[in-house]
Amino acid sequence: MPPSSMTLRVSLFAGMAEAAGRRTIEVPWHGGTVKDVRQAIVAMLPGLEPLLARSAVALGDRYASADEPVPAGADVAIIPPVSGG
Amino acid sequence: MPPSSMTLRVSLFAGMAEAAGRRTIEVPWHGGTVKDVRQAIVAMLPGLEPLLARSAVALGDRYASADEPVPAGADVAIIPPVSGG
Amino acid sequence: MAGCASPIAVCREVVTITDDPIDPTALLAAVAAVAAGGNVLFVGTARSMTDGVATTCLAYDAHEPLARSVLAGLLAAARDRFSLIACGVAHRLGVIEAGEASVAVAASAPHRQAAFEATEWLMEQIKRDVPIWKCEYRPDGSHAWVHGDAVPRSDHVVRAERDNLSAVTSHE
Amino acid sequence: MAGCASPIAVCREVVTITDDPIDPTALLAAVAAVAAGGNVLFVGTARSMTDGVATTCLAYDAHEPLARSVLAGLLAAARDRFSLIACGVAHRLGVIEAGEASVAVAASAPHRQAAFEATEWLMEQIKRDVPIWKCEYRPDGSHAWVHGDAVPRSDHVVRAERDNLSAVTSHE
Repeated sequence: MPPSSMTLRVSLFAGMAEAAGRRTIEVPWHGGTVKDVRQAIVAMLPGLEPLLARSAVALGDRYASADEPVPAGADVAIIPPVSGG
Repeated sequence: MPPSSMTLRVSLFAGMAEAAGRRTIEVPWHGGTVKDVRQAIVAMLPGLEPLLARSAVALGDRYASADEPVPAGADVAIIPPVSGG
Repeated sequence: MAGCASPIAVCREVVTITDDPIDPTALLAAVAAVAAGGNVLFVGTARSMTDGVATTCLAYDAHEPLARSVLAGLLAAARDRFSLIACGVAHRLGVIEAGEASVAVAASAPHRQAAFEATEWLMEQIKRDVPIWKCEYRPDGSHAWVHGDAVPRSDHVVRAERDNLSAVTSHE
Repeated sequence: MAGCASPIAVCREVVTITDDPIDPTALLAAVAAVAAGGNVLFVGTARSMTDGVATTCLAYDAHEPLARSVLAGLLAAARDRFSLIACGVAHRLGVIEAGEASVAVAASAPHRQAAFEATEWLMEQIKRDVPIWKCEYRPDGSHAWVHGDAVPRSDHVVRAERDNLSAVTSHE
């Protein structure tokens, strides 16, 4: 499967899932870092941009830094400002 | 009963009861204030003086001030520094 | 009787002084309210060691009527000062084994900060002014009543603090 | 694994994330120890009113694996930072009615101050960094997810704080 046909599954929560209308989105993915994931999401769903700008990104069960590489099969989640407690 | 034969019952607690060897003492009482109660106790049991100096005096269910008058039938208690909790 | 945090909550304070084991859960339930967002419970338990010295058990003595009166005043003061919905205290007397609870304090408020501050403040006041005393029993059979240096404060001072006047005026 | 407050206590932390009602008493029991003198329990409950607006119920969403991981890191950090004997947290997900508990945090320490500080600190961190979200339902049928402005912090930052290095370095 050539890289150009690959996609990345990204989990959404709370107000972000509501804004997107779903809890998981698939963005086109040619490889890159966490920063590139953000750009791919905004390119597909520009309406998420304001909340995304205030969100962290998680890979698996930990928060990721902006320059971390994200492989196509990664467990990616967008973490908007929290309100638990 | 002439004033000179009257006594005042004073309740003691914790280390002060232990130092006095009893939970209640009776001191001679010719009337006076809370300050006079202290002097009457020290006159009878000088060994209580160090702890008494750090103690408050209660009349019934409230702390008393030094110049309050103490009638012979009063419910008087010595309250050394506390350690509850 | 000013200072009730919410018109839909019943303002209330609970004082328990008992020779029986304390039930912290019941105290927490006693301060529960639908207007509450923050509920704090403190439970003081007898340590097996204090500053490197083993303690086999504790015994507590009290001037009960004065303790009830001072505690009621402190709870009313805390409710007003921290805009609590409810608060309560339970203190056990007599012999307490290591691990058992000697005291419990609970407070509820719309927000958590007030509940935390009130519970800490109440514990400080209890340890300073409520006529209850602890005796520590050691493994060698010796015992010692614990008396610090601070003269217990009169309720005049508590009242003054409640009214937000500046501190100590009437140390008897 | 430094920072156990007492050699006779078992160092432990408890994380519970559940759709069922929280049992605060069980959490308090889970942090009990004979070396403990101070035990603090915080219970956050759903208010019927928030800033004058009625709330019929709340619903909580979470990234559960990340929440568990961040909570475990926070509890370990609290244990070391405040020399706790034990600490624990329970968070409920799904629909919560007014008066029900959404979160409980408990901490035990030899002295009460550390237990108070740790419990308050944990609640602050939980509200700042743990991926759990609240939705408020109003009497008119409307609802709103609550999102503040603070970007949740990475575990890098939590680790740095745990090691007492100075603050924010790696906001992703």
